[in-house]
Amino acid sequence: MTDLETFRLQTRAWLEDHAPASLRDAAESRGPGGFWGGRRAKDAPADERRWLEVMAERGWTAPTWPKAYGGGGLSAAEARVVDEERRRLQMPPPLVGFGLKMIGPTLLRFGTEAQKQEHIPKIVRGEIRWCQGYSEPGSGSDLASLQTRAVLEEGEYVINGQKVWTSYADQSDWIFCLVRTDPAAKKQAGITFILFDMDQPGITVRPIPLISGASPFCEVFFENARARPENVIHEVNAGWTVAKALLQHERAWIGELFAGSVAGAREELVGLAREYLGAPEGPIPDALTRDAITRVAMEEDAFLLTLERAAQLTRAAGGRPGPESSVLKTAGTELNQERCALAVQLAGPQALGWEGPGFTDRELTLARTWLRSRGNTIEGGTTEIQLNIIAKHVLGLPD
Amino acid sequence: MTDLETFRLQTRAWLEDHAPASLRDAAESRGPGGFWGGRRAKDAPADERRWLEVMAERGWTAPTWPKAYGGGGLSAAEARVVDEERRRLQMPPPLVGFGLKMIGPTLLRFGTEAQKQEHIPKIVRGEIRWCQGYSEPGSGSDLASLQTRAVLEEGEYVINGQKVWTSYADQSDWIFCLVRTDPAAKKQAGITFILFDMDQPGITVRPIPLISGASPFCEVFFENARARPENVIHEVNAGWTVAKALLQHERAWIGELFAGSVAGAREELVGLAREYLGAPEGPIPDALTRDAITRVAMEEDAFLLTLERAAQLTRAAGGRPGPESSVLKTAGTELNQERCALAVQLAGPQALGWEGPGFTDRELTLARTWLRSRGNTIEGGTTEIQLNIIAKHVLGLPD
Amino acid sequence: MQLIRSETEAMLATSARKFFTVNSPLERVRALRDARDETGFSRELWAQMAELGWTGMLVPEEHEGMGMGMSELCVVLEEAGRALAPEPFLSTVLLSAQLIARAGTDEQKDRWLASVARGEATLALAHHERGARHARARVETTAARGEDGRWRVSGRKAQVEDGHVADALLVTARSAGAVDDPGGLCLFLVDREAPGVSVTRQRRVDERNIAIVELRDVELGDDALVGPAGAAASALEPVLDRATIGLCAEMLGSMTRAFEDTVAYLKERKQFGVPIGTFQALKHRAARLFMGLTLARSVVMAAARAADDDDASAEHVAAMASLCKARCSDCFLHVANEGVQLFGGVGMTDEYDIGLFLKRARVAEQTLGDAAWHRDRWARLIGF
Amino acid sequence: MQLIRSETEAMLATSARKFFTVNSPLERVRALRDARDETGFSRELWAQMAELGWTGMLVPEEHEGMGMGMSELCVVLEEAGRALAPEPFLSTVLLSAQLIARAGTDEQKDRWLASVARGEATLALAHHERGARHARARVETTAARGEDGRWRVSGRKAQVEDGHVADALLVTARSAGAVDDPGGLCLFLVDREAPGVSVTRQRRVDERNIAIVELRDVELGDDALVGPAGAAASALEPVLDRATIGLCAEMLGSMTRAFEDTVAYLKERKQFGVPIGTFQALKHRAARLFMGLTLARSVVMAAARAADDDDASAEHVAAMASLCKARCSDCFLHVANEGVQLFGGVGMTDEYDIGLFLKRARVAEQTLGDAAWHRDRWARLIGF
Repeated sequence: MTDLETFRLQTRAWLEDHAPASLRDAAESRGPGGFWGGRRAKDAPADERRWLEVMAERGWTAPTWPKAYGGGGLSAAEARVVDEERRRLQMPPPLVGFGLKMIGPTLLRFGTEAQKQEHIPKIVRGEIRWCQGYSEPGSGSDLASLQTRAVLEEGEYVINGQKVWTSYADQSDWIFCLVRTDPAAKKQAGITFILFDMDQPGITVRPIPLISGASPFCEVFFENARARPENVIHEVNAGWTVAKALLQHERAWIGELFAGSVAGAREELVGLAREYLGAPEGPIPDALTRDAITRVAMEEDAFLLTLERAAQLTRAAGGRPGPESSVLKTAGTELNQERCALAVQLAGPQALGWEGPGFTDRELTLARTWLRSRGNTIEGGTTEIQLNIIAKHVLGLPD
Repeated sequence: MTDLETFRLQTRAWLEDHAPASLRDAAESRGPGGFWGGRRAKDAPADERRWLEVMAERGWTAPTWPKAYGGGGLSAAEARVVDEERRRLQMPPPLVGFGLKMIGPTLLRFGTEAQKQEHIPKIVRGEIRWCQGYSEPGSGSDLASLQTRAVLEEGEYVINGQKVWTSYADQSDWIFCLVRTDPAAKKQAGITFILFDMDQPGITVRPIPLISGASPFCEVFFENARARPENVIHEVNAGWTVAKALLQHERAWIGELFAGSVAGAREELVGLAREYLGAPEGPIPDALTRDAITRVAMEEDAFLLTLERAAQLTRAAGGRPGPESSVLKTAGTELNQERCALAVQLAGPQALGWEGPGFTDRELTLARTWLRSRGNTIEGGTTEIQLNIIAKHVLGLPD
Repeated sequence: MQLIRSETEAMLATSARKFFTVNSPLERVRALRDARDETGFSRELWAQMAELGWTGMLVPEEHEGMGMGMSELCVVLEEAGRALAPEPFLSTVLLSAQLIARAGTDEQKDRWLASVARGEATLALAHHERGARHARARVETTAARGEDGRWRVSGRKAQVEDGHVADALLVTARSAGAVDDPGGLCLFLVDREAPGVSVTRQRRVDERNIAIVELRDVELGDDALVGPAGAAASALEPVLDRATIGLCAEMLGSMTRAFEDTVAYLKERKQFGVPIGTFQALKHRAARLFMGLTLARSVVMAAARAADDDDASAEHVAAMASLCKARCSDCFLHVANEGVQLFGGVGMTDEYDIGLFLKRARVAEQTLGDAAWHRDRWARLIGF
Repeated sequence: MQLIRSETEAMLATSARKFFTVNSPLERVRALRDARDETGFSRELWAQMAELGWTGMLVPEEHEGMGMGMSELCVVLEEAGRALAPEPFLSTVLLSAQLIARAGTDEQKDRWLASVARGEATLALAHHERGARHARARVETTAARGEDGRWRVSGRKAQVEDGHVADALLVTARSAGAVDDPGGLCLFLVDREAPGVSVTRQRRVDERNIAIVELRDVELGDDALVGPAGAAASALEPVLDRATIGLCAEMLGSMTRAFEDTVAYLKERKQFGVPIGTFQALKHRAARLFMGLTLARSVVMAAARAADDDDASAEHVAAMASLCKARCSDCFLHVANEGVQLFGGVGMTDEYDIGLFLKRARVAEQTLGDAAWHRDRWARLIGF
């Protein structure tokens, strides 16, 4: 038996002992993508908190991160085993969020030893929930034009300005934020990447109502908010380098997220067709509907294979996602849009409800999910920006 | 009975007397779009020449042009009647080509009295076949960058340079040509619109073999070719104004041409489906094929209605097509491409032949027509240029 | 066929544009939504539109109407569509009053048509049933004639536009035939307050007013029948086709407005120091949308003219309605999807208007047959 | 599943790229076409490829082959696709030799497999018939066993790849069953020079070599049967699926080359004083093509791996073949169409290469099932 096989058996046994039975089969059912942790999650269900605790104790919320910062210290192959065995038990991931997927990897790459020591263990344990302070009202696709100012006064940065599209800012503890520290410099050159606590008087957060009825994004207003200089990542005025690296992690993560929401599209769509077109089994009788489902389902398979291929390429290239992550982001989000639009189409007039009565709970999710999906190709860098990136950085087309 | 009804009865009687019976039902069968005339058409079939002659005698090759220049002097409504009655007899148009559709209308607008007297009667009578000297190897979409030089020497313009994509230059008698007369001026400002005879020693014409196997376009080389100054249209160095106006006639004409090739798409496609999918009558059994045909056929109807609406708008606006003609050009050419691609799809492997044996004559046209159709969105101003025009001149989007 | 507007139509368009601009900004639609307004539209505005003659455009002159055609009404509907006005044109003017005008008795006409033209009565067609999708004859509601000669109607209708306020409901019910059989359908005029009728308001993504109408042994006499028993399909078909054309005109207005707003945003929003409308990729997409709208306008205009042409066969009008609805459904969704994308983040917020058009696009697409249904039907009508 | 190349595969790709770049520029394909070359490919190059082991990659080692898998062969096919090389990989290596290897007798294997591996013999599968479109069992050619125990085969095959030069033909014929019945098909090894066989060269738009094969009472013994009479479908199905995957690898190479040439042209061609690749609308379209190619590469790689996986069911390999062919058919046509458009006028000329790819895209799309056929089949295999 290889070491890896032994590791698998041990992992399996350990997971079977420690995974709360109440969470099995629950995979995607609670919260978007899983448990997000943080200071405000104290009232989360006990089983979710327990699951986080046992996994975090071994560092298995971040299995490949160094043990020195609370990570699991596993090899990529071992981490895969942990993941596979967890899925075998149909357990949700113990922790998800911007800490693990964005600021954590960024700190490991750009942070000082002290910064790693301070922040990473709390990320691993899900103690701090992070949000991302990037976009501003005047700086969407043109991110580098951002205007939020940070001025060093008496040993602290004093921050004034406004961020927008800050996901879950209303539920987050800390923010990683792009601020302008040198207004005189060329726009990319005057930006600093800094971390600070959201729980302070100078910060106001307002959720933004979306067309889908939900409000996952917020406006964040800074009025003399404070940040410590030791929480500047990389160097002052060199934040753009950090910001770009982090964006590649973001895009790769969005790809993964859509793998989650996209996987099973086929079953969902076929199920809707069987229900609403009245074909309990066998080939779906309406050839056009069947073809529409087939196209989405084939796209799903191709996308999932591409995601896996990209992961293998990234591993082979030393772990950092490249500009090709823009392909994943674009393909994944557009696929999700097609899936959602087709689901609405399949349920026909019954997919048009906003509230009851006359629509089932399931039906009521269809239009809202479809409406929400339209934002997928905007958030996390618009499709237009992704295509620019591919054209410039992958194909080398001139500016 | 209204005057117009009287005119219709007279026209009908006259056409029945004068339209060669041998051409009836022949509508589209000879040459692309009809009879192109010109000095080299002396060997054309006698019935085609006769049909041209009798129609030209009344000016009905150009029914709305002034009688003073050989035109028919008819109102738009009367011209419509002539057209409808001709179609009722299933007669082809007596004459088609660049003279009637492009340089003629341009001369009527920009030409001097002498120029109109010299050229228009010959156009009406189909004596001179015209070609269009616009594009150059380095100046395609960026037409205004053209380099062909014309220098006034001893009372004549001496022309040196090269044109490309000159349709039917090898069969044409005269050319309307854009030449650079002031190399120092800003690029649009140094261009002159001039006419000259192709039958002279300084001109070499080489047909360009296309992927479809045909060679409708030519390269034209000028080595000290000669033109008379009295054949400058509008003013020296003001040719760009003329050129642009003519392009709108061209686009509108291309729209009409595609109306011709597109009309009947439905019957053709349904026929192919019945033959190759084996469904002699009733609904076409393959729902996907039927839907594909339906989409093209509905697009055809929408396009033809739009063409008619555009013609009515143009008439209401005083007769000059506007930048909206770019919509017609783009929609018509893309529709033709879809039609040709679907025809190939319907005939399946039997549409793949280049020559016999093993393919019927009809089958052998399918792939070549499809290949040729790919050029539709390039010639006459690429789709990209048309979209630029719509964005700028119709929607007013900034440069 | 004249495919451009007559002078009268152009004048009508101008005055309708002005009317809706002044009286029906999009804030009005939001306010009705956010207040969960019980009526869901403005009776005052409806009365003003009646004064302008719009509610009675299709009503014959002998019933106080204008006796005009679809072409004129479509001009008004297009402007209503620009404003996303929720007034009951579809339910009352296009569907119910037309059914009564075509198939009703003199008494029924006298009772309702002038009242509709005056903007007093609103009516609703209770026809759609859950699960029917777009099938026009998928009716399970039953109409049984008892030994007393009275009808008893039972069933459940869903997404009945303006059913919550209609003074009377036009209810389809089956007296014979299997579930998808066009034969055997009856059309009854039912008072909304009649015993056995219960109406429940529904909420749809576009906030247009719809309701569930339940009928439990609703007792009706022959005087409630609109047209002969069992023959309702022959009245329904042409009315549904004309209503489809009217809906398309409304959609055309909505998508044109959504497009114009998007183009305006492209000129105004700056990124990288320039208006985003300078970016060629966005320009080309805007130009494509314009092309789509241009073709859509042609078919809507042609369909309205066909509906007004006494020489046009019912099949021709039906084909034109399908040509138009298939295209408008696809085009409106395309315009709205692209609109949200080009607005970017703010396009996803409830605060901006483009999302209202996106929601309306989806509902309109599903109303009176979706694009796939109309393409299939068109091909059938054409004969392949 | 490993979705990236192994080191061996990467090395193989490098040497194959070099081989085709040196020996098979596109001028070679044009020269064969313009000279109306009788063979239509290069026997010398084929012999060199055999020396490199490529013709015998799938042939078992006991027959002088390499005994390697589809993954390795697909690496070579991709490079052949970049060069539009007309050598008989599909006819001989992917189809005929594989049928013999799977279903043939020891004598047949001894006679042909080593000869194929050595690059000496070429073979052709005479299966397609006019009008069959993509139906795999649409065979009207008959095989009747006479009282003398001998078979007599009659029929007409069309678009037989490399049929004009094949040393032997693998002919499908029906001994029983109705025209679309997979049961009742036989597979015969027929000498191209046998009495009753006549072969006529055909010309296709892509100039790949095809022929009509007519069989008139061709007399054959049982020793000509490849596999049991009536059971040919069970040998054909897996071989056609694997050949489809191989064809997709070739298509992937072709479309990647067409795309790269297009991107190079965008960088080089200037209009308005700048390279046209600076125009954002064109950039976005190029990026879209790259996305399509990225996804196509993933499925081709995965399908080749599935074909090499002994644990994979026949249905799984079939589904992967269809996943791959549907995508590659659409993607190649899209890349080629866009390529011609982005090249502009010169893209339409015979002088430029992009047109060669456009023609090949159309033929490849129609070979071994078009996209619609594969989508339908994939859904059937998946179960809906």
